[in-house]
Amino acid sequence: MITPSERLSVVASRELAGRRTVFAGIGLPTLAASLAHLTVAPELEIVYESGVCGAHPSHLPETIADAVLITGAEAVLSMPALFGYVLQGGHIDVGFLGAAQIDRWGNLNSSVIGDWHSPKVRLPGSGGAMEVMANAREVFVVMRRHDRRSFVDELDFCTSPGPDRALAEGIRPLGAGVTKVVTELGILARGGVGEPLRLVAVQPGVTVAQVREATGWALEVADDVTEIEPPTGAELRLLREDVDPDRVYLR
Amino acid sequence: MITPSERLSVVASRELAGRRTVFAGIGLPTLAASLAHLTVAPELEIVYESGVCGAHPSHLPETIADAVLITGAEAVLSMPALFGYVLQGGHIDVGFLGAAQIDRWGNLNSSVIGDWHSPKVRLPGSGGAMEVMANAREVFVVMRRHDRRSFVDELDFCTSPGPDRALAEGIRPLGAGVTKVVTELGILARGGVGEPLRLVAVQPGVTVAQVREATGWALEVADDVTEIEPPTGAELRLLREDVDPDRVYLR
Amino acid sequence: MRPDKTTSMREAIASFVRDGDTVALEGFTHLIPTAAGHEIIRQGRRNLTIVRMTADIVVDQLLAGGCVTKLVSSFVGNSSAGSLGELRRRIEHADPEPLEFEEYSHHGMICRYLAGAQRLPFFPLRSYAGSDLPSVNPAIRTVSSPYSDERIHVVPPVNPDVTIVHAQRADRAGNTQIWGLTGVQAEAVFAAHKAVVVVEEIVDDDVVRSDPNRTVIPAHAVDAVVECPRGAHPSFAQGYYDRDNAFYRAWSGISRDRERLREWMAEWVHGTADHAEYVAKLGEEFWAGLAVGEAMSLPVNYGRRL
Amino acid sequence: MRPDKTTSMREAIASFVRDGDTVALEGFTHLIPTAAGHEIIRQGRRNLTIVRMTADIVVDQLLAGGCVTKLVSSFVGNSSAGSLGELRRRIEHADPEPLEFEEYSHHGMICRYLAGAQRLPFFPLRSYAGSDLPSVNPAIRTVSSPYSDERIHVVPPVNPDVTIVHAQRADRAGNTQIWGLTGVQAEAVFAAHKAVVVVEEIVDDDVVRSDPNRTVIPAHAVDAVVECPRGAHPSFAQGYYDRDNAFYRAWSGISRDRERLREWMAEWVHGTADHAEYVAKLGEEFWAGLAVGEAMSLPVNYGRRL
Repeated sequence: MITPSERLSVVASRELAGRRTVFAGIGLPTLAASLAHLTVAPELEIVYESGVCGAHPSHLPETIADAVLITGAEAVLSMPALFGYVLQGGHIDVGFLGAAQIDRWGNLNSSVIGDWHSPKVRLPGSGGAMEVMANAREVFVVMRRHDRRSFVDELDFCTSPGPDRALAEGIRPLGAGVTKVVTELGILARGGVGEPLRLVAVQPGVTVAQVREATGWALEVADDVTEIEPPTGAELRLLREDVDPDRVYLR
Repeated sequence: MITPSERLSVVASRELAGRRTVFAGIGLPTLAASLAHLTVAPELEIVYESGVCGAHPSHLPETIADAVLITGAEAVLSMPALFGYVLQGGHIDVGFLGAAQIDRWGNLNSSVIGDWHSPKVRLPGSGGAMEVMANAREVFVVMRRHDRRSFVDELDFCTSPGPDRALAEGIRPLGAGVTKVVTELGILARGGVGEPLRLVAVQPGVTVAQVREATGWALEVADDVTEIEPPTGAELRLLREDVDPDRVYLR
Repeated sequence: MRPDKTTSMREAIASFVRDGDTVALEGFTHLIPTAAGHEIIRQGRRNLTIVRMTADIVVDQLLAGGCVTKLVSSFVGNSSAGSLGELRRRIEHADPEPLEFEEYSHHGMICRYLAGAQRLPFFPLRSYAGSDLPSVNPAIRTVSSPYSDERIHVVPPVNPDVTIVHAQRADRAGNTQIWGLTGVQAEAVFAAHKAVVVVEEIVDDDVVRSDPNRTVIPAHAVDAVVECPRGAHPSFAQGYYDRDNAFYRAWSGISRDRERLREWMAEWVHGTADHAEYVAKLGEEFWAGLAVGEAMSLPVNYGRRL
Repeated sequence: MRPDKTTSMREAIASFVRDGDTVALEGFTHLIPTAAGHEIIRQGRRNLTIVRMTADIVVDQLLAGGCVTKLVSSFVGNSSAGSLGELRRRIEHADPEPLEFEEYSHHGMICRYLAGAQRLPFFPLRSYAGSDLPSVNPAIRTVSSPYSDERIHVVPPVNPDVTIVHAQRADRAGNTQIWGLTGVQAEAVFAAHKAVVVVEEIVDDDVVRSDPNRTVIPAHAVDAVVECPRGAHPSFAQGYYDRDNAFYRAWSGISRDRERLREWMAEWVHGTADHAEYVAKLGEEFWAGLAVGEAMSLPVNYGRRL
């Protein structure tokens, strides 16, 4: 029995093949990056928003600032250095972001549902998400839920804009914006500026029609939609025995 | 027998009464500040351009970055922090500067003698002098030599401008610029913007006419020029026994 | 003679936080100045503008204490553990009153502190292009580069009336040493008109001076030093005690229910005379659960002239 | 598996410094990368632009070695010990050829590195108003604040092809630890396309990881690590060896006399195969004179989850 968390972590980990630096939050992104480090990206370094580089945690961290990330780390940077030199300086290959809403261009909303001035739901806001979007070479989004409330035709508020929106203002960001969205239904991908997200792969047993139905815009579909390879025994073993043996996130 | 270095150090030290932070180079400024710390400014902290705050050197330092300034110091800051937060941030009460040339407004030249493009003498340049001038509350200049080559009607090049020159460009600096010039002949002083340096005190045995003669511009003289009190026995004892017992700078 | 700036928490808050002030509280997950926040609530400060990158539990408590008119922040949430009930009521329903909210991103807040610390009129950063945030925050503007046809966004400086940070240790003059995550504490202190440093322990000058590179905030930037052990709970102090993750998880439930929140505040903030009482009330068994073991840094040689 | 970036000085210079490159060499009095400068001379690099805040002895040597066409700097002098003979001949008399000189103040140089490290199109600072420097350096410009009628000077970013710094120690992946004066080394490294770190010693990962706050430059910003003990001579390495003040004083005399300078270069740079030979040539007695005693930092506890 493979859980959705296991499936998402494994699928996301494969997308990190050969990458060197990843900016990750806690939860599925950390699981994916840690698994990739053991499989497809042996030189991968996870950089945390809190300032930790090259962590060697004794326990699976509960926050991006967990004390176990600090003890034994290779470097701890101040926030001006982390955001200024590392992130804005262009040292991050892949940033992981989550969001309440995503649109077809990979623009993200993590601020409000409803109107900003009198929101129905006040969400946490940008944090460093806007900076990850603007400065990482590309951004991966892992969303447990794939439905029309999250995959929307129009965002209630654009917190973290992809490069298309930035360019419309005459400003060129460093990265390509969101290039991969991994969900319980499949993988959406886009190459960069001017391209919308397209369905490129489905989870085993999921149909293209189902994904379209769960998406709030007219989803484009790649010519050669593949079925995602299920997690291998080796991947699952590493994930369960080495990455998260206490099943903190693999619930 | 009191040496010129001793006299200049003692006179400059008295001007630091009640000050809290001083930005000092090595040599007479350090002697003056160290003596003031033992006499008129017990809370005085010397901040060095190299990044050292609250040094407790085992030996008299030979440079502003001497290893003995670091060991046992209270803080060592990076240069962006020192120049950005401490100096430009406005935390320095008095900065000490030297120069090859000074004019009546306290503008300083430490760049070239002659034309910048093909100088007769290439001097070291600004270093941090320009920043000390712009950001310290006031600046003291200690000049061994008081003559028309150094006290000039017009600078060959203005490296570190006082506030009058900055204001002429429409930019208001934080500090008052040079407020005291201590030389072998006496003390020149100015209150701030719009005021030229005036002779306010002479060393014992020096006449006003002598100082005017040694100054390259028509030197204004205060109504009540005083004679500088000679160094007291206590001041000399502290200077010779505690501040520079090996007579590194008290030559 | 270095000045002695040590004082009690009560005295520090009474002297440096006045009604209507702009108060920055920094500490990114690590070393959050919670005890100082509680003392502000006990002393009944009103109409404060709170500046804090991650507005989390301590901000929700200050809101519940009726201390805050305006919030300047880049993240309003209870870490990844849930919501801030009082904050959401204030913003979503103006209940019991509206909350003015000036919103930035993390790097935007960092740059505001950097500009404030360096006495700059603005600070440029490569964020905000294409975001809706500038449309609801007119302080986010653009400047044209004089070197190309490029435009870049800028934020204005922030210069709090007072910044309060928590740290592991300081000497009596205010030389403050932090290890582990150092966040934006130095910049927030340098940006402020006055600065209060709360520490786990005040140490001898020799301890600080054995390792001057560990001093993140030099004495001349500090106005008061308060010794307040465990003053960062429920956050953590690297090497002193661990994070109280259970309390973070509990906070969503406490703060969601207005009555439960009122009771919590009455018992734990208004019902304790000071942080020492709060610590004692939690009990030694509780603190044993947050205890950490040893992982000592290897010493380095600063050298001595022979 | 962290990548192993260790290499020899010869290999590092051959790989990362090409004719015509812009090369930043930083280290403010402390940890000056002299050995790297000598290897650049030995390998006969030409038409370099050297970026260095304090252009001192190593720059005079690079000039004498015929490596440099342009200098970007904020201080051209032999510390407080006198003049740089070759530099003055180049600037005052175009002898043996002109030297292009782009001049800033210290903070101007720092801000250029800050802009470079942060990928900013410019960096503002409160210097230059009323100075003659902008009249001879058109790169120093002004920007108007969008928040007031204020104007402020700005400098452009510098992004060296390669930055070379010296440090006390690093691990094989490039995590670099510096104590004592840390200067502008981190910013100079982050601003560069490639970075070479020269260290007194390469240490085990565990040494670095016992104190992550001591890491001034993280591995991902470093391309090569070179172990070169005493490579900062005549400057010093805090805790390793003291400054050779006698050599600083001697340099004014050496460099003032063109023939004596040529002989010095022939003997000490071209006449040594590498820095190990230079060190050996100075002799153990010499090094004993620069030896330092112990002044160890007190360890701090990073904590371990129980």
